[in-house]
Amino acid sequence: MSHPTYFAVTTDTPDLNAVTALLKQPDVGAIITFTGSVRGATRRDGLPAQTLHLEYEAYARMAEEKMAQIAEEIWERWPLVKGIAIVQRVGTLQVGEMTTLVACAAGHRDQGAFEAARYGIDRLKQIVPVWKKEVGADHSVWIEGDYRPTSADNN
Amino acid sequence: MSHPTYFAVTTDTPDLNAVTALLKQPDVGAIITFTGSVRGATRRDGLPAQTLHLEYEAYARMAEEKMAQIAEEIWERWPLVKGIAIVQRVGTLQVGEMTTLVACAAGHRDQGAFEAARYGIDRLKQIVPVWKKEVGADHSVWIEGDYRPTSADNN
Amino acid sequence: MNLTIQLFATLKDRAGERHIDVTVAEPATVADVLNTISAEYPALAPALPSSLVAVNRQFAEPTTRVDVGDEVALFPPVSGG
Amino acid sequence: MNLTIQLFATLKDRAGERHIDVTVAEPATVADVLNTISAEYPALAPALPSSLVAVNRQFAEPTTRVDVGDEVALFPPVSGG
Repeated sequence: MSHPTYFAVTTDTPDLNAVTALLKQPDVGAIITFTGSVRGATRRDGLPAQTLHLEYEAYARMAEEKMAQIAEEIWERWPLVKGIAIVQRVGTLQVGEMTTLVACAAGHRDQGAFEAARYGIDRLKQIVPVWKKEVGADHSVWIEGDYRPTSADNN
Repeated sequence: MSHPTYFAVTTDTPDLNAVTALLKQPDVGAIITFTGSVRGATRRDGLPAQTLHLEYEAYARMAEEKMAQIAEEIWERWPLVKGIAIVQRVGTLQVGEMTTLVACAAGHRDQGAFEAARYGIDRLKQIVPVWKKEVGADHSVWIEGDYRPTSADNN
Repeated sequence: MNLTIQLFATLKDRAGERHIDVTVAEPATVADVLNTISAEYPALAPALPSSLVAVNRQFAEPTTRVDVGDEVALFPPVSGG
Repeated sequence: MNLTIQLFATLKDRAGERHIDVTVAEPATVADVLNTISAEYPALAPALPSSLVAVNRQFAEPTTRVDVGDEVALFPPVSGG
């Protein structure tokens, strides 16, 4: 594959204009970008009633390799998808801040880029080694993931 | 509805960071953004072999009203979608330049925002009065739309 | 009544103008307006069957009524995005 | 052989350290490594059944072989995004 890619674990806010520009090629006519951000109110039992902020931690080197693997999985499923960007922020993130980004480019909007972006964020939450802690006024709680990757989730 | 909205017909390049920021609210956790851009190579008969640039023209006031109508249609179909932005660029656009943007916000990624963004761009291409002309080296061709809106396409 | 018809895209190119003026008897429908345009603007006539009409920025049918002061526009099926 | 095990999230908090060192006999599997950790780091033992192991940044099974110089990490199911 020679499509443009960008995989990053970073403490910086992703610049959507710059990420989109990275995926531009003359034959790209559509880019779908998912961005996730920190929500202000949580509802789950055992967690602080009001999230003050989140702290994200990553196994950065493995995370970036798994992002590249997700891109390969996307190209296998949607061969018309071209450039792919996947970004995970780490560190202290306040309500409203962007936490993650998945962008997929294609020639046209009907060539799988919507489905690919959706697959990308779903898959990121399964196999990219990142963990978040909700930090409330008086205590913190690590969020529990519910997917157990096996060796079948390797490339 | 009191969700944030942004509907624009503009000659300026949309700033994805700014548009995304407009849709941010404390209960927004996911934003899906579709961006369309000018492709370099065209394949249709009768058109210049190589697009030099496109010229977009809009019936701006009706276009912005139809964008607002599309947002209403989205909220009817995906009631959990929150803020919506729809932007159409007009004027002379070169290969690679962004032509259109549809962004939908929601609490979570599984609340219809992917489907809503897809619906938004499909619907924009049906009912928002904008026309484009491909300008080649020696002649220009207006692109023909293939959807005939009726009064059923009004709000 | 006098109506100003806004033209876009191929219709504007055919007419060589951004808008044209027509006079139609009241009460008028979109079909009446189109018949008048067809007779008075031969350059536009061939394009009218495939064109769309908007009245007050809503898509209109041949039977849609047109009143004094209405905003009327004539254009081909849209091709933006 | 000596192995350095990287710890993340709850595992790091339990151990109070970013990595621990263990010594296991060769040839070793992930199960052997986990048994050694369980015996030598009581604070980590309760969390091991629900934890994941990566060897050279790939998800490992109990039967996965671990060799000298391998990069081994121990962490809970992921919760990023």
